Amino acid sequence: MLLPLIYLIGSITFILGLKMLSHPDSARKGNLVAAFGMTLAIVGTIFLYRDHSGNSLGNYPWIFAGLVIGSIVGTLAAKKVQMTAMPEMVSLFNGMGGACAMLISIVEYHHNPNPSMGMLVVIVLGMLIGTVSFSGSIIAWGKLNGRIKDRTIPAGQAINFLLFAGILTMAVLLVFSISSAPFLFYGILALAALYGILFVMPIGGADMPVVISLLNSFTGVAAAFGGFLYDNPVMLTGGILVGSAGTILTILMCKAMNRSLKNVLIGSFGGQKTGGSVGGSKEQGSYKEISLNDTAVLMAYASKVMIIPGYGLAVAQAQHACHELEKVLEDKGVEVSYGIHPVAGRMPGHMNVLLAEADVPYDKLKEMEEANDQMAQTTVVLIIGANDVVNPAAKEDPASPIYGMPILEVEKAEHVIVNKRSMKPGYAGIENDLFFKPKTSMLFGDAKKVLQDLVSELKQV
Amino acid sequence: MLLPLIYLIGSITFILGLKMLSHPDSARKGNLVAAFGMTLAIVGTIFLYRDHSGNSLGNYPWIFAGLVIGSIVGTLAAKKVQMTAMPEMVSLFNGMGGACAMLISIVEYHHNPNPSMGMLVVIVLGMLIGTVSFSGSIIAWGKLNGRIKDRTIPAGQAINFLLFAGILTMAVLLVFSISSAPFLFYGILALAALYGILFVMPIGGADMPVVISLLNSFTGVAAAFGGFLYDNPVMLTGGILVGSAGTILTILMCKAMNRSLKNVLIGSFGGQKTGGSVGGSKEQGSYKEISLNDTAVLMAYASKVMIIPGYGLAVAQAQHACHELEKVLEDKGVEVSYGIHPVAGRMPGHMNVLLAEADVPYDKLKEMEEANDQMAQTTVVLIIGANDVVNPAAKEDPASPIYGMPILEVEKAEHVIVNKRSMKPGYAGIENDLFFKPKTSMLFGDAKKVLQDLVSELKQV
Amino acid sequence: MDSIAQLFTDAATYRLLTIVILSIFLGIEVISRVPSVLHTPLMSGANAIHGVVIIGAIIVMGEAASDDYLALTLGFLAVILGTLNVVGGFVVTDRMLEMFDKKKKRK
Amino acid sequence: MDSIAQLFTDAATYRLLTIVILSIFLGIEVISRVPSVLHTPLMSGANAIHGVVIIGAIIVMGEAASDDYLALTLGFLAVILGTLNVVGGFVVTDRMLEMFDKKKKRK
Ligand SMILES: NC(=O)c1ccc[n+]([C@@H]2O[C@H](COP(=O)([O-])OP(=O)(O)OC[C@H]3O[C@@H](n4cnc5c(N)ncnc54)[C@H](OP(=O)(O)O)[C@@H]3O)[C@@H](O)[C@H]2O)c1
Ligand SMILES: NC(=O)c1ccc[n+]([C@@H]2O[C@H](COP(=O)([O-])OP(=O)(O)OC[C@H]3O[C@@H](n4cnc5c(N)ncnc54)[C@H](OP(=O)(O)O)[C@@H]3O)[C@@H](O)[C@H]2O)c1
Repeated sequence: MLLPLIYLIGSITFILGLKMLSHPDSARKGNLVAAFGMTLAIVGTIFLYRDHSGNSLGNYPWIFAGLVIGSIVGTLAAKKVQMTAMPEMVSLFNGMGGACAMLISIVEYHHNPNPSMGMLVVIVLGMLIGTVSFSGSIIAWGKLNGRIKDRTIPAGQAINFLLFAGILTMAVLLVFSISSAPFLFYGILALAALYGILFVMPIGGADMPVVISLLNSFTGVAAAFGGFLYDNPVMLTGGILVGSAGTILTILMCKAMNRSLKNVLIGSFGGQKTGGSVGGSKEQGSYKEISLNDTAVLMAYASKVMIIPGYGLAVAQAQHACHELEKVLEDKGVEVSYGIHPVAGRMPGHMNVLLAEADVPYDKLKEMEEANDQMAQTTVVLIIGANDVVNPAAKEDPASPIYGMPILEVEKAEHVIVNKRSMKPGYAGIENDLFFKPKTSMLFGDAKKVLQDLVSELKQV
Repeated sequence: MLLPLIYLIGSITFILGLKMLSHPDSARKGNLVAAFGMTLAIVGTIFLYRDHSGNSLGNYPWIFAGLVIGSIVGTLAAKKVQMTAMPEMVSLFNGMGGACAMLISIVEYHHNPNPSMGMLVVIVLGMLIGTVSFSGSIIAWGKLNGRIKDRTIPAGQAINFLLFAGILTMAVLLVFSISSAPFLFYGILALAALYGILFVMPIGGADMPVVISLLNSFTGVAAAFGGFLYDNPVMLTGGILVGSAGTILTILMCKAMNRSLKNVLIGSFGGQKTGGSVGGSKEQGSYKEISLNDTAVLMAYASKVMIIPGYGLAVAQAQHACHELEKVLEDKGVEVSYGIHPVAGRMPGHMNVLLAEADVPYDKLKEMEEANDQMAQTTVVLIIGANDVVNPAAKEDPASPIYGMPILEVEKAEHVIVNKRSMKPGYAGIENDLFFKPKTSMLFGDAKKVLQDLVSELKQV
Repeated sequence: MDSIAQLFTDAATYRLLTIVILSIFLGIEVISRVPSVLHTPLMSGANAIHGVVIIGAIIVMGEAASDDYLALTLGFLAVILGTLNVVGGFVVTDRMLEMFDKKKKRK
Repeated sequence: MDSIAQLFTDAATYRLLTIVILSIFLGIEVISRVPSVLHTPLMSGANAIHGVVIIGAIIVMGEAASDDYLALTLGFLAVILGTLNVVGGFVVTDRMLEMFDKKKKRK
């Protein structure tokens, strides 16, 4: 009975792994612990699994081929992916897991022509949830990398409801063996795939990480159904752990954006975009531009500069140029810090990760509250490719879709300089009054280019 | 299959109960939730349990008689017990649980003349741990209510080690069926009982709550072995939950006293008492007394008074008199607050519970850090029946057994008045230099009497 | 009872062990952030919960043959003691927590 | 596989359900205090863990008869996809966390 012991160890590593992953000091080790347990469980299954007649597994060449192909492709994809594209990568991998659960259910459905009701429930639910997770994740992936655009589906909620009802009806017919036609099974599969697509399609790109986290917990539940199917405790604990942890994580992520899950799923940013631009159509004042040279002078003689990075910095891959700027300023005796908003960028911790990549010292990164406290003593705030996270509408305009989100209160500083490429809105798709405030000057251009130019200007000041 | 469902619900209520018990807002409800689940599990077992041949349980009159007797006695005891005696009550109840586990194992041992090894292990371990928990808890109970005095056992550790070795040898003989003589079984029982006694005997009364918490988790483990024995999931989860939660709680309690578990169990206060009194034999200065009248005047004209309650307040049941004093002072425009040390009294939260009983408003109770911050602005500190928690040796004398424990730093205040009955030491059994400091005045007498007198004096000022 | 014979040889054991491990972790997680004022009530509440051993006592009692005086006597005693643990435990915990409640009402 | 026939009628189910319930609580408890910078790596790590579904794929594949082309093809695909999920998941998580590590070293 070595295999059950291995599975037990596997379950323990998953718990420990998740536990360690939620503390900064142990996170990386936690990931390795879970990976170790997973390897153990996989190797154990391959060599020690016995079916009820005591036969070991066959088809080793196929199994190993699959493992090797998957490992190589997975490793390469994971290693090559850009920092900014990581969330979409996670979504893709998540979809693979969902598809895997779906395929298993399909095969088991065909292998059991006369299944018991309990078994049928487990197979159908595993397939259903796996499929939704699969198709939803693929859409999320496509939206995040820009292949698929936001699209509000007319009467989307009604359609989703119909789909849901259809799935339920077919599932009941199938499970209570009122009809056992395979087309019911595949019908459920098709509707589930469609449901996943329509479910994710209208959700704004800014909310994608939340949706991915939700789909993540779906796949966990699908994996747990596999655990029921094979009476396998490690699949069960692993799947359920992820299912419940993923759900909590989804809620936590919503909270960090100050939104409710319902709000994300139904009243998505995508749908409200129109509302936002209506708000934007009200006559804005005019904005003023500032030249590179003036910016350089202003900063060189400032006592304290705070840099506020946003998604644009990540897109432009300007983190190294940013660090360069910081060093030049410090050489001139200017105190430089970074104001990090929790949801700046496209994933939580995005800015931290990005700036760490450029070796920016950790103690220069100020979290939102601290940054806001220091704002009044700051001479120049330089906003690089950030938009929503400094939008005063979040505090002032109850009609705004981002109303209630805490923001970096840059207006408390003496001067505000905003670098972006145009007057286009950010992810929430809404206008930003900040740009039209008297204190604010715009410094247009690609973040990387602007920062590099700024550095050379500064060296001449 | 209703019973397994009931057991599942029982397990869930235990988890929820523990979870809710660890938050102040939900604690009371949590206790009720767990009690509900327990009732369900008990009633379910009585009526729905079937043995392997499908027979239901018999001997209903006996079962109900036992339940009724236990309920009545338990309720009365729990309702009548004084606030200060609650920890010893908990210890007694804990011992009952341990004894219950022990008795079950004895009966099962006799019912299974040819048990498998696995079964024997479960029976013997359940009996062993239950017995240790039982005898240890009874000693802890006796020590807390003063029936049993602290006693250092000469060569105690060596004896404990021998006992341990004896138990182990006999258990191995029994389990591997090298000998199956019942005297082995009862020999283990006897040694386990002795071990429990000797284990708890030398530990200082001040550390008793920690020991009770430890024995508590022992009983949990013993109950879990019962779960193995009857293949019963609710006994298993309930027992293990308590076993692990109790262990953590033990560690947390040690931390609150700034000691390690090892330190509590081996280098107990009891053993160090001599060390303490040696320290005390060094020539102390003299102390000065203060009259009731002077105290009243001093307090009436103070701007801020802080009352520091300790074990003596609880013993004297002076909480109402204390609240009276507070009201009289406030009427005179004096600001009154209470400085609450986390381990003042004999159980964590003892002072909070006690003062709450006298309806002292919650916002007047300051936790240690806050109290220490306010100390410098305080005119008079009135210490009522507290000793160790204000002993400066904890900060100054590395040789002191309480060295390292954070204390209430009363010396920062203008005047310190100490009420106790004599110059005798407190629970840790060590002298308190504070009493001999120039700032300190002693106000001897029973706390309740002194406070009542103080109130009448104050009314005349 | 005979299920125990196989207890240490079959997969069911490992399922029980999984339950044990999960419960251990859960116990640790649930308790690890309890404020110190709640230590005693929590200890007391946990004390009541391990009184679940009463279920074993009830089974012993209920399965005892009417001439098995050992089982009858010890079982009866076990039921009483177990009930004491459960009932006394919950009641005393409730009393402790009542104090906290009172406190809050007047806040 | 035939164990499933009884799955919803016997006590083993309830033992599995106990595991499920305990895991749910544990998942909630373990995660509920994670700082927001760790949200993404945690999500990614959890994503890798549910790749444990690969075990099902291996079993399907390994039990497929050599003329059962449906099982062979779908099983093979499932093994590849599952491996992608597991390996890619852990590697990408490690890469994310590496950034945090670097950050700490220079603190
Ligand atoms: N962090 C998370 O966990 C997370 C997750 C999901 C959603 N979100 C959402 O994402 C948004 C994050 O706010 P944010 O302020 O960081 O970003 P943002 O509001 O999306 O704004 C980014 C700005 O960067 C500019 N930009 C783009 N490329 C640039 C380049 N190459 N050089 C210079 N500027 C460039 C864009 O303006 P131009 O086009 O004019 O240049 C754009 O306005 C919030 O709405 C948040 O709710 C965050
Ligand atoms: N709270 C917990 O969780 C906990 C648990 C275990 C141990 N402990 C330990 O208990 C101690 C608590 O410290 P503490 O300062 O509260 O108490 P303490 O150090 O035990 O001192 C209590 C003092 O009260 C006096 N006293 C007794 N009866 C009195 C009465 N009727 N009227 C007036 N005074 C009376 C005694 O002096 P006289 O005899 O001269 O009157 C004694 O010195 C610490 O050592 C702590 O580690 C606490």
